[in-house]
Amino acid sequence: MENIDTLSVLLTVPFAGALLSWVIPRGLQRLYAIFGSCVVLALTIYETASVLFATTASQASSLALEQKLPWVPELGLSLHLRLDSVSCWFVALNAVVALLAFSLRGSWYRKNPRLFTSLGFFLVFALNSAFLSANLILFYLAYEAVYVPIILMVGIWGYRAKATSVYRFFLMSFLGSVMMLVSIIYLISLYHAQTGQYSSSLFDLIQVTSTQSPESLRWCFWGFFLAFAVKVPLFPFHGWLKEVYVNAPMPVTIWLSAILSKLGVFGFIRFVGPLFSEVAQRDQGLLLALAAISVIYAALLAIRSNGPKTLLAYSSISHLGFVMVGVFALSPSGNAAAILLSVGHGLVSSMLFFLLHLIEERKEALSLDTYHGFAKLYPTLFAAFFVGVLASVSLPGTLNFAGEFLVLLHAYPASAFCTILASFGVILGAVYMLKFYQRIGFGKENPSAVTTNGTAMKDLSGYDLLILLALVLVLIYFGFQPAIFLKGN
Amino acid sequence: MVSFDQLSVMMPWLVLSVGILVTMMVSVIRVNTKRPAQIFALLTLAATFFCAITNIPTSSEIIFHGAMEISALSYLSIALLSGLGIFFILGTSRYLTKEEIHLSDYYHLLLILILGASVLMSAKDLIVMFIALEVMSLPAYTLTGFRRNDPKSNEAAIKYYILGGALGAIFLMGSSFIFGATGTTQLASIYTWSQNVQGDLTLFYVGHVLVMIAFLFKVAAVPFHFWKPDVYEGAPTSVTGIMATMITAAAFVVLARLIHLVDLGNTEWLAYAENLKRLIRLVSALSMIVGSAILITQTNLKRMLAYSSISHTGYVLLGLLGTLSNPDQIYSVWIYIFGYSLMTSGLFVLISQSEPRADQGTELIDLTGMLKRNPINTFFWSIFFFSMAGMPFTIGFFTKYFVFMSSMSAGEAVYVVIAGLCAVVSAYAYLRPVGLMVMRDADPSAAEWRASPVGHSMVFISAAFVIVWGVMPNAIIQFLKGIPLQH
Amino acid sequence: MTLSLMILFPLLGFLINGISHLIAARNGKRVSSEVSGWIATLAMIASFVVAVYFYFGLKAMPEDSRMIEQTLFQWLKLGGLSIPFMLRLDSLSVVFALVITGVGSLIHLYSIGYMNHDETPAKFFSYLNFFCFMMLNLVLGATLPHVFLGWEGVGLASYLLIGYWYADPEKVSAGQKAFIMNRIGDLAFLIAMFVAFKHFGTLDLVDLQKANFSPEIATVFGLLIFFACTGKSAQIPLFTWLPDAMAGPTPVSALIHAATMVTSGVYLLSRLQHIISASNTVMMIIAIVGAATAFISALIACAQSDIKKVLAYSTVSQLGFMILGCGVGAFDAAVFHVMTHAFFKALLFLGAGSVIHALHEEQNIFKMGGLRAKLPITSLTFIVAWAAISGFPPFSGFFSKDEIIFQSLVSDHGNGMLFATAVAAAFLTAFYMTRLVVLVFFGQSRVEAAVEKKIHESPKTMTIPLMVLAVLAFVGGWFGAPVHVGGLEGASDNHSLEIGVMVGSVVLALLAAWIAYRKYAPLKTEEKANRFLSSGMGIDSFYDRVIAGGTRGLAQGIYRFFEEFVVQRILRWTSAAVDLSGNMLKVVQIGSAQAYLMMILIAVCIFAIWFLKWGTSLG
Amino acid sequence: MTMAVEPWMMLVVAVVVFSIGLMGVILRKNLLVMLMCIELMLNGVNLSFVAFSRIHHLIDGDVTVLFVMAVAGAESAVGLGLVIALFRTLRTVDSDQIQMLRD
Repeated sequence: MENIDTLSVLLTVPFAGALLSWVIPRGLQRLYAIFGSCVVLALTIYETASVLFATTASQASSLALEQKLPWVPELGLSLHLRLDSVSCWFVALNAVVALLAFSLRGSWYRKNPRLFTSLGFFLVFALNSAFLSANLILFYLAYEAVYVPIILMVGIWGYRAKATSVYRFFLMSFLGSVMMLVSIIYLISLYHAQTGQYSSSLFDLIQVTSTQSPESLRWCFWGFFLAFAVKVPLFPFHGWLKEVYVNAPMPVTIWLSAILSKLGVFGFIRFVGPLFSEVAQRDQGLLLALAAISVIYAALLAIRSNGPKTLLAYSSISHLGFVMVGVFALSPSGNAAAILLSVGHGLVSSMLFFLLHLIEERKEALSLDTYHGFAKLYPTLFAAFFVGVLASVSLPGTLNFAGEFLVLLHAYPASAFCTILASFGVILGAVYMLKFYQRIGFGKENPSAVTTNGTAMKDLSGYDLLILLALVLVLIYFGFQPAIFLKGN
Repeated sequence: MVSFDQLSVMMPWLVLSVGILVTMMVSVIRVNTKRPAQIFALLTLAATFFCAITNIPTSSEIIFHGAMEISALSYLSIALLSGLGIFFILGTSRYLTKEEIHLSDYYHLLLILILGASVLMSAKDLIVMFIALEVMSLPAYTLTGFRRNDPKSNEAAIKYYILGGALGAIFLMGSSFIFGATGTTQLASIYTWSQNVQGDLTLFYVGHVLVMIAFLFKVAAVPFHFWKPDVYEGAPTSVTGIMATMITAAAFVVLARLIHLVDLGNTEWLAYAENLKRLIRLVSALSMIVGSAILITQTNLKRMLAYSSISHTGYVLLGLLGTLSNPDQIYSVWIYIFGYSLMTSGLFVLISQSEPRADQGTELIDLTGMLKRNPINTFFWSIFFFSMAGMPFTIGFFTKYFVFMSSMSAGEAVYVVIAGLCAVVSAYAYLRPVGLMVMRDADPSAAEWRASPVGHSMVFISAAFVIVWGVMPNAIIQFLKGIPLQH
Repeated sequence: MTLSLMILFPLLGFLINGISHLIAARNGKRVSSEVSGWIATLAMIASFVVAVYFYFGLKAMPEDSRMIEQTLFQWLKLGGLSIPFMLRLDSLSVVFALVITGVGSLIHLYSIGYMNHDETPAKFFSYLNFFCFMMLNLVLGATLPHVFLGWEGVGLASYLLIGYWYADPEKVSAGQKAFIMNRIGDLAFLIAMFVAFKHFGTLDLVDLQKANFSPEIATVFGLLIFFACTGKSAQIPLFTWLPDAMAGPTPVSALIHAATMVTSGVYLLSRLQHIISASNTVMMIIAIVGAATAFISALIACAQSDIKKVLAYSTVSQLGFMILGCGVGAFDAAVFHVMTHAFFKALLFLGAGSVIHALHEEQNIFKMGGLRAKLPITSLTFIVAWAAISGFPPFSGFFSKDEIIFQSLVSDHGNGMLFATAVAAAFLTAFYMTRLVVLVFFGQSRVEAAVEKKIHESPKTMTIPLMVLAVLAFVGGWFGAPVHVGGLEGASDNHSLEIGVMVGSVVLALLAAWIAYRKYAPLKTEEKANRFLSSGMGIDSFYDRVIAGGTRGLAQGIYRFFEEFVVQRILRWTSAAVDLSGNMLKVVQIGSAQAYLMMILIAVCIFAIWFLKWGTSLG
Repeated sequence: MTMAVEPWMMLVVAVVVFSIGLMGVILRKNLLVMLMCIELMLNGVNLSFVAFSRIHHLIDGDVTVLFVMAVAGAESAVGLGLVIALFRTLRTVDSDQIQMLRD
């Protein structure tokens, strides 16, 4: 197949980027990072396009590019990459988010910039390999490898309570993923018992689980569940989230909210669904309830939270709750809608954090202690900001509405009660997002701001404007043309 | 009647022994200059290493009327030991000079220790085991006390000696019971005896348990672990490293042998096998839990690593537990021992490069702000700690993976879960130092870390191995998979 | 010529004005009210022309097949659901389309003059265009999601326009209130769509008419839809946002909060009448809510002192009439009243705007009076509107309102109770409107001397729309409901009764007017308003305390008693427990070799006992 | 008349001697005495080896004893060395005094 090397490009290029950053001069790191992520983005778009608009019949039927290289046969570990209508969206999101995260200016480009860029590209590499892997051990390896850059980035460039927050984050996630590893090993040993050799390929293990009785797989399912529920995070497992979001440097916050959470969603869709279909079916009520609760719970916390970063953190949980409602509908269309919504959420949350960083930059430049009437000072910035807010409250015509509407519509037959409960998040979301926007943008503009307006930072720079404009167009265009995300369903 | 071809298969051991003699003489002739001893020791080890690594036998051979068995395992083990010996001598030479223990005796004692350990790994007779054990232990006691002016060092030596001596005696008592029950001390003949037994076996059971206890003590499995933290802390760092790697490895190989002393597949022994499993489960779970729980309370690096090695002992026992059901899983244990020695050796050489403040050079605090002061070292430290925690793309992941697999295929899911939980707890302990290194800024009083170029390169080499074999472990796995557990 | 042009022009206007505003603001400049205003107005007029064109197009078609469709593209398509982005014009939506574009154009024109002192007129006009775009989507959308798009879009537009002067926190919070309360209704709409998709299997408005369903489902669906309407059309219980919405510029109040947006509830009900009228429960509830709203808000209107507040409550009351019309099945009459109301209420608001403009933002009717001479055009047109809303023949309001009142008596959903309430509401309407007119234009002036001198009639751009609307408000009712939109006609053959009702209501209106004139013409000073009534019967503060406060309390409670007390604490305790266990296990490490040996011995003994007792017995 | 010494009696003695030694190591406070007790344990072992080789009529046990004696000698030599070194720094051979390394 000609796509053998083209797929692994998605891994090799970011990795090369991580190494290359050490020979780039410190001053050029930001440019280098932006350029590199643009390259990754271009490659991703090419790959995604070649999947979605496949020409050859074989691909068109499955909508997938596959590539399999042996790695460690004793583990049944093979470099089994698969880019299909599920994974391509997460890979694409990963590339976009990387571009956004790298574009921010800040302490990370002043203190150890090389290390930052390198870690960033390593993160992109790890995430890509997680999203592409159709092999559980490979997935686990990538899943774990993601922690390392996150821990180091928060540790080095984070703020006040970084230590405790990052330990908490790591321990909860690691607990989850170790339980997942145990479950994976269990499945592999089952496969070994049946066939006499080792394999951790998803499709082989699906064969195994289909023959097992749901009871015997139950604890195994919860092992996976724990890992992904912590990652998303789902309602009772969100304890780590707020502290990390608040104390992490903004690029890491973007990565966490926009893409690491999707790691959990992806895990549910790609692995848990196929492996444990019956098991999940049994506990569907509970799962949907958890998802619905996390929508409402997080939204309420967001309403009472003060401090923009905290608010956005909780809103992130709330929206991911919607995504999980779609996932736990346990139907193909539910999954498709969930993917659509998670792309939307990824774009919107990264956009909002991005904007928040720009606003905080200006706030520092004005040396203000509170936000006031910034909308008047920075019209274009706040125009973009407002579009972000609208998308986040999933106003019809935005990508998020398409996602949220389809999610709820297809979850409704599964459980009317949970769906309606979750729908209340629509109101609460409007409450806190408007409060958020108005507190920053509206009201009398700060006198000191007005006086120092001349010296203070100007409205959006050309580059930021370009990026935000692109995001806005994407959000609205695909809000009316979401079909491409649902392709293959 | 010993024939010469038997001697020829003993070649690495002979080389080593000759080397020991030469080094001794050198140290007798040139007492006040240290270099020659070091050089001769290095030469000896290098010779042994190549002699072993170049002609690894495919078949195994019983020599000296069943006293020893020379197999790929024994060649590999002596190669590993001499390799580690070279590694430690080069890596810690600066430390030895600094601590004024750069004496000729240090080197030939080290060589003797290596000889004992290597013989122990291929001993097939309980008595030979005892002798090899003592040949290994006596230099270890002495080396522990090598910082003669440091009371801690002496105390550690005495404790190690007393406990070691007592447990040695217990081992011997056990083997005498076994001798009483079976009429032989040779493992092979005990195995054949076990295939058709009759009568009361209590005497044997007691003997077997005593024998195993002695080696559970050597590998410091809970509740026989008490000596380890104290000795690790008191001993010179280089010696601690040697103990952590060589002695532990040797002890584990023997433990594996002793656990499989009898034919557990045989119907006569099924009940006993059950109890044996129960014992190993208990000890392994205890080691993992106690080790990792105390691990996170430690503030001294060496002591911390002592507890970490206790928890690692738990994981290896998990692998052994798996082998009780299907012995071909033994390679998980080999892999673990191998990988563990690799990362531990690197860590101890790194520790030995600390330039201490007043008297405490190995406190956790000394790592503070390492990223600023010494980014390269930070990188190495992180690699080793992440490997200890079992992060992917380091050897540490695969070691854990295989022991989990081994016991999972024996149906011990619960204990694998326990192991997982302990792995999480200890991961926190390994993460903390990394956090200290990157998160805080250096306080001026923190210790300096510098090493000779050789020391640095040693660290680099082991780190490279940790990563390389962490990414592509195929060669190692293939090789170690071929090594069965002979009877 | 295609339907899409109708929504295209406002969209273009929105984009042009919006972008030009952003570019200007970025460079600290300002687009003049004339330029942006005329762009927006022309866009609306063009769209109006299109609407008229298609109106005659429909007229040309046979009575039963009056429908024009245009599919622009596929919107949502997943798992059995297929939502095209389709515009559909039929005899119902064309009425609304005409009103929106027609009245809309006039109000745009009016705004040019009204906003000429504003800082950012381009922004204002882009919002206005955006509103019209969304409103047209609402009435032209062929599927429920498409209607929902418009439904929420107009809500957004009204949020933006109410809070247009966002430097003032009052106005901002008024906008927020409007948006949130609309959202509450929208939630019901959303759930209604889920129900529809599950039980009817389609979301297309035409297919829904064909769908077959059980009465229970019809009840559930109807109630949800109606609840959505109470949000948008400001009915009990969700009406309190509309009076606050007067914080926005007056043209906005005229366009959004009088003529168009608030009537979309009526549109939705008459659009889905097939399902709704299938359930008597729903019809009854709708009728009762409508009547109650009409009466209560009319009552409150009598006690308001702010000219716009009076008109706001009067709007709520008139919407009550329309909803009542739907509730008794007189969808024709309801839509008819929508149209006439659009004319005279827009006229009233614009007139009020003109007055306020003249008095430099004075809105208290007790600080006015005797303006008849100074503002001839404004006062004349205002009086026309007064006649229309009070229901004096031959003004437009008379026909539509009487139709509803009559139906509330005779239709088989109607009854005496509803009729009585409606009549009472009509009486009150005449009363408070007369009160308003008298206080503003008659009697002697109570205006401050400073302002007195500067009073002047408004510019042409403002007065022309007034005059046009006056004409419409006068003749608007002569031709009956413009098109037959279905719905059952009660015993309308009973002409004697109909005449009786007409005469009776006219007499009552005259009576009310006379009372009001006698009471307020001689008034010199501010009257003591009934606090209870003037504060909107305290419903507002009640909501604020119970619902908003409740949510806040719930959030706080959850934070205190779950997030902090359980989630965070569990994490802290776990780490503490592990730490503690470590320290406890450490105590055996007492440092004495002999003790260690002893412990090993004890451990061995324990093992031995354990195995002898519980171990598998050997041999 | 003399009573024949049965092998099992020797075995009992062996175990007793061994236990005395063990207890001595655990209980006595003087390091030198503890060294002696370790020797005692080894002697107990020797005795049991001899007894068993007598039972089985094998020579192996007796041979083993020689090895053990040799090793024991070496061991005690090392032990004494360590004690002396310790005494040099701490000026004591009391086992209660050497508990610096703990926790």
